[in-house]
Amino acid sequence: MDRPLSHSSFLPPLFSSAPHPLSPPHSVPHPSAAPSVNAAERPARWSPYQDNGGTVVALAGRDYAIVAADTRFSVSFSIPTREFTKITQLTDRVVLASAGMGADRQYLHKMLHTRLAMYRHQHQRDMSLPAAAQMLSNTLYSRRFFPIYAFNVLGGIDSATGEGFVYGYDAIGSHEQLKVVCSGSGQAIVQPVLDQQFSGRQRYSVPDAERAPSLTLEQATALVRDAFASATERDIHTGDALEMWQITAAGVRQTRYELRKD
Amino acid sequence: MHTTEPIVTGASVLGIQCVDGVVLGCDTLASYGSLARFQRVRRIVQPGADWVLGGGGEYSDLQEVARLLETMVTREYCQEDGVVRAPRAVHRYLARVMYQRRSRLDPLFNSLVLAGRGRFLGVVDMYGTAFESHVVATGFGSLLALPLLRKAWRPDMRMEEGAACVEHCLRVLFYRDCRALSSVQLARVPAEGAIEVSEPYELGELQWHVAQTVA
Amino acid sequence: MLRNQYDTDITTFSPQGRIHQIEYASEAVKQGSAVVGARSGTHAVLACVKRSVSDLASHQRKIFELDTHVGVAVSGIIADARVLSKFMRNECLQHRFAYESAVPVGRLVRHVADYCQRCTQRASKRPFGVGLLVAGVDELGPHLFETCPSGDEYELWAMALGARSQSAKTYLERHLEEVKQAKRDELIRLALAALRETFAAVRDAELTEHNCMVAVVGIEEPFRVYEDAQVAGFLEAIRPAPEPEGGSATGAPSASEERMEDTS
Amino acid sequence: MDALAPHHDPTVPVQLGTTIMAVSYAGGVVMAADSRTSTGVYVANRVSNKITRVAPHIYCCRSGSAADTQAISDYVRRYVHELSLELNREVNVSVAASLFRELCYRNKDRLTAGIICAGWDAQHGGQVYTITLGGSKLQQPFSIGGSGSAYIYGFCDAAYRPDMTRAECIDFCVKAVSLAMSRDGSSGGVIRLVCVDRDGVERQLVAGDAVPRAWQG
Amino acid sequence: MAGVGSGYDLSTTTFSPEGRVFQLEYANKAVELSGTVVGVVCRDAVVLAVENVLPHRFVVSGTLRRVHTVDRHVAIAVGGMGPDGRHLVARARSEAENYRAVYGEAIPARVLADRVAGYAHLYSLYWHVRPFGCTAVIGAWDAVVGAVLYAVEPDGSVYKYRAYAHGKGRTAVRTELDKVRWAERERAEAMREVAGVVERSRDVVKDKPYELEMVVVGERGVERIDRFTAAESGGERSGGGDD
Amino acid sequence: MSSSSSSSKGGNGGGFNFDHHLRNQWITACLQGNADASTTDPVPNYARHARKTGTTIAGVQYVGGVVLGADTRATEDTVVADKNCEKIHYLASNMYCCGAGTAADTEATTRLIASQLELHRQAVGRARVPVVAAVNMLKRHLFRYQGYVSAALVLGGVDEWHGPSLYTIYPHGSVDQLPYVSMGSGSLAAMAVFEAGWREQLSEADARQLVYEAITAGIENDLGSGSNVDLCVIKDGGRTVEYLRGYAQEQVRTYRKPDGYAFPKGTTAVLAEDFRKYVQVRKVVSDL
Repeated sequence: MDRPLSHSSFLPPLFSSAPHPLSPPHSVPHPSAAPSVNAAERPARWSPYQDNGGTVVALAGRDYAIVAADTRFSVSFSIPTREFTKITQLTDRVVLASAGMGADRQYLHKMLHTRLAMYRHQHQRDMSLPAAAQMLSNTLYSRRFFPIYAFNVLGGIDSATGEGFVYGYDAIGSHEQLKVVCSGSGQAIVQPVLDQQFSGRQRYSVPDAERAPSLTLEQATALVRDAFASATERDIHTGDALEMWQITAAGVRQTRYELRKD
Repeated sequence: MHTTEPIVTGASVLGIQCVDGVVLGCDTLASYGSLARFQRVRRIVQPGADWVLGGGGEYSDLQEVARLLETMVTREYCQEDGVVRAPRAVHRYLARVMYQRRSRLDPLFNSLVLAGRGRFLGVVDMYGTAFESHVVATGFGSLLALPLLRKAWRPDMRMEEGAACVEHCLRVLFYRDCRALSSVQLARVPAEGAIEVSEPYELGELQWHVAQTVA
Repeated sequence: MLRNQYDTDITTFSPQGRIHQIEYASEAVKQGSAVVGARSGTHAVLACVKRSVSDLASHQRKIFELDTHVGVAVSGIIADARVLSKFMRNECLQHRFAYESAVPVGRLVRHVADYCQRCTQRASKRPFGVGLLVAGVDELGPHLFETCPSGDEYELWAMALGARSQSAKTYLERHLEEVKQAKRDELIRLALAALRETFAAVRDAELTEHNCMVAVVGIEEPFRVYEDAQVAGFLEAIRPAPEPEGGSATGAPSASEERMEDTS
Repeated sequence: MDALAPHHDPTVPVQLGTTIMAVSYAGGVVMAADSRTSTGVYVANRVSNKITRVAPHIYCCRSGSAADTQAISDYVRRYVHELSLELNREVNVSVAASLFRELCYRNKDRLTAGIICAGWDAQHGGQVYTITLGGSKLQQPFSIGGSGSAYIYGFCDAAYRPDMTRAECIDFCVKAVSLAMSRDGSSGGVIRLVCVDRDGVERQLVAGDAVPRAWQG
Repeated sequence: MAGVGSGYDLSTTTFSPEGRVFQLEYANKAVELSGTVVGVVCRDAVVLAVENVLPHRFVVSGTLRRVHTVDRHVAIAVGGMGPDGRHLVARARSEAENYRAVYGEAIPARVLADRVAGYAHLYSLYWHVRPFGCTAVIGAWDAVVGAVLYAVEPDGSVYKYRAYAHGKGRTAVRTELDKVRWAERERAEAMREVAGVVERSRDVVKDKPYELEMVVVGERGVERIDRFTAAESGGERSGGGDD
Repeated sequence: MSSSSSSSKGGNGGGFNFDHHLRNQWITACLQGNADASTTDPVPNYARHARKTGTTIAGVQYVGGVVLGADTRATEDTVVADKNCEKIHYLASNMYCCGAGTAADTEATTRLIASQLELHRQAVGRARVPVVAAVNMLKRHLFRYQGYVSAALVLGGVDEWHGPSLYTIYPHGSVDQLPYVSMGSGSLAAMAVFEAGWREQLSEADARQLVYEAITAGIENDLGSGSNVDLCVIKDGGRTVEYLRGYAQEQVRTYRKPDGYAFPKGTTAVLAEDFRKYVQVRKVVSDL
């Protein structure tokens, strides 16, 4: 009864939902039939996805976490903008960075902020790091059959212990708690270096206990900056500027560094 | 409705942010394939008092977007509460609309540029990506005009300069984009004060003497 | 008791053109513990008395944050209030999702008032038995709104709802010009002083940090709720110079008879 | 590829390989169309009428799929009629054009229709609206459409003047359509004309053997 | 408290033996109880005015709303229950929006009035809903016929008017409205006179202070007249707002 | 079946290569009209990783000569393969040629034509050959390979017959002669700069500046182009060539970790140890 009448000017559908038996040929001079239109100008079949590139890194130490990303937004070989942030702060202790498709990650970030606000209203406090990590996974999995084309790394510090952790994700929500993770177009370039330098992988002779990350925040910052400078040298979709968020018990600090722009 | 391929299309839209406002420019052509079918078409519309929208891509979808925004503005007009939706809010709204449509696999085949009071300049593409920038060029313009706009842009640029710069880029597009025309439209959106959308006019100062250098 | 045949149904007009069910729903608002709202040129303030059903229960919260720029104080059936709060929170979130900006307070209120109206027009529903005081700030400045079970909404300088709110209203009416001019802390003081008036007739009861809540929102100041120790300072401000007419209260019924509605 | 095969094949849709046009002038509009309807290369109807009445003073020229455009114009005629009853007056030309646009746009993935909607109303006089494939609606002083139009853009751009009289408009239309018919294999037959102005509607016909012939060779 | 209908007046789906639907009449009573609403068609516009009675001193002046804009060229003044009016206005807005979306031009006033009336009528047909306790006075600028005024009553009936009044002061106001040839009045003149008519219909001693809300719908669209001072209205007293 | 799947990058150099078989299959399909270009990929997978010079190359003619310019980035897919490659190739003492496209194609083609030009010069016994000769040879060569030799060239030179001249040659063998030209993925950015800034009767300094700006526009706006600007100025009737390798270094690395990377002893695990006292090295002298 809220809508007892459909609007009198509303037009009913022309067709039943069944599709046309055949797709009719065009006798109106169809632009695609015009000889001057190069087939390459038109996408053969439109894809809802677009890769806008970029590299994201998260790493965590005993009392800090770092989340970093470049700011380049690229569409194939062009750069529509050099200032497109990939990072969003979820709570005082949790920061998210996403590479992949720009529109999808803007949507994802908004969705997460909405859910966080609901959580805050209901619980009168911020979501913890593991909860935020799980929620991100759930949000991604909710689009299991039309995935959000975003490759996320989540970093933060545990509100109880103050220890830093990061989480790495695939596009549909599989995730893992880690100490260091990289995603995006520069992943292949950056991840091995971080593995070696930060996690001490490959140092077979060193006992497990000593392989645990022992870098200070300053050392880790330098490592991340260097990793991005290197990725920019070799990955064409990474560059322009580096945004870095350091999360410690004192709060979050955001820093920006320039990168190559070519 | 599913636009699977654009049919009647508009080309690039350019925008530049100046110290005293924003300048938007585009040509007035709606092509039908390679046929320059509609040559005096407005691709800059001004549904609200505070902002203008420039669009390229499928023209029927652009009309749909314009209708959508007009509806939004009329609803606001009816509220009569003195609250005016900021250009930034309109921009974000457009992004949601475009994203929702692409997620239904029924995209609006457009690149949209929104310029508004308070020196606002933002882009939304057919996927729903939204960003703000000092300089903006969509379509073929992102390859041809964006380098020039980036090079010309200065933080202390004034709108006269900005308009000249946009005109200059439109000229280059006319030289080098098969789907561009020399009849153009410019919108001047001052940080404060009335927005001015020009009538379609012909680009002047075209340079053709290069032809004489070719044997 | 005097009954009439026109008062049992929300879809029935009385011969006088009244809808008794709506009026009865408005009575529910008066059963709740008192809430006070006031706004000046820069700020809007909400204050309320919290009740608890027993010493073993917690105090009932009556002020809710809806978004960073707006909040609500409620009087009446708290369960109904929660429905409306949730409705408004959703509105705020949806607006932020779509426009990345705060919803204008007036539109939020009109929206929820329209929602209330729909419940007064069909037999399968009943009106919401709750009155809301919505305080918020938007690009036009601070606002204070009241919504009623009928779907009416008013923009106000000050208002009090709930039990014995008349004395608070009298106080506010007398100080209306002060309210309009008030700075932040002065506005809080006036609101609390008005709230205190509702205790004037109650023996052994007074406004303490345990039974009251205050919320403030202002231009450049996000909505924030103060309670317990945080309101002590505000209460301090109204203590030294008690209003002569409100200072010495004498005998009155205990608060117990008014408890039911607020917690049902 | 048997040239004759298509007309035996019921799955080949009937097409209006067409030349249509409409021209507005101070007091009204003139519309013109060829009369060839084809299935494949077979002429299914050599004297068809592609200018369809929508309201007493509003007509549409149809190009594209015959079935689609007929269905659309049937719907629009009905909606326009309904509305005129509700309004108790004739509807404006732009309303009919908006209805065409609405149907073409909302069903763009299912329709092959290029329509020119033209007519006269008391409020705005003679008007021409083009509804393109895809569902854009554009008002123009004059419009040409259909497969034959590709061959006469140059002629029309050169010959059109905004200050033409009704007789000049008719002459312009006959010349333009005959030129298209002579070069477009999908256009041919006779030229049908519809003139709408304040006084009503007049239909004219230029028979196949009376169609003006320009240079051929 | 028994009403005149004595048993046949409890539901909108009940006829009385005389063939009356009392609930519709009672709904109309709600309008009669409320502040006066006036609409007149003058030469170049429609003037809509509502006597907004101030419930108390706390109301921020100028914020009481009983005249609502529906589209660029249409406004509706509500007599009776304000919230019901907003409901009807919401429907009118969506009708106007929908018409524009489909037909590409502004909704003609007659069509809008018919559709709003149809909607109101629907609420007088079923036991599980109640009629609207309000009248919608529709003032519009129509591209073809110019300024027009319609009023939709709680029972869903609609008529076109040259001048219309309802509410508390209806009797006095109607008498005064009858005396004026509104179609010959300019808008400024009409505005002044309407304000005066409302003012004079009031009981200076008994009636609560009020604000006069006035909206003019002309070729340029909907215009809200912010403040009508005593001097302009020609009345003895201006609206009761402060600040 | 192992032989048929072996590819040129395979480990043992022997065996057959069936690249052209795949290509021919695709061409056949195209000719029969049943290939959808978007689904049937003409390029074998591994060939896509061939080094491309997604490039900005450009040239401007001025009163006394021509200026050629190029960026120095070479990419393999989206990875930068070479940060400072050379894209301005020698053709003859009075002409140089910038190449865009597949690096191997541009290099091989220019080397081939360079040698043919030298033979031609010796055959006709002149100091210099005309630039048109090179243009003709290049277009014949590219046309013969129907675009499969993916070389897009900007050819500039000076000779005593025509003075300074500048050409672009497309991979399919078409030629344009213009006073300002650009090629490669960054050609639009470069051309925009030319269209905005070109005048008649440029001086050498202005021409250099213009080319420099055009290449820079490509470097900054096209992801396929990057690193440095190389210039080459040919003037003085073809007698003088200034090859300015590294004319400008536009973009440099912004950060380097100050303490570098130290790998402590033991970073690499020692799995087995085998010590020999000494090893005898025998030198083998080949007959070839």
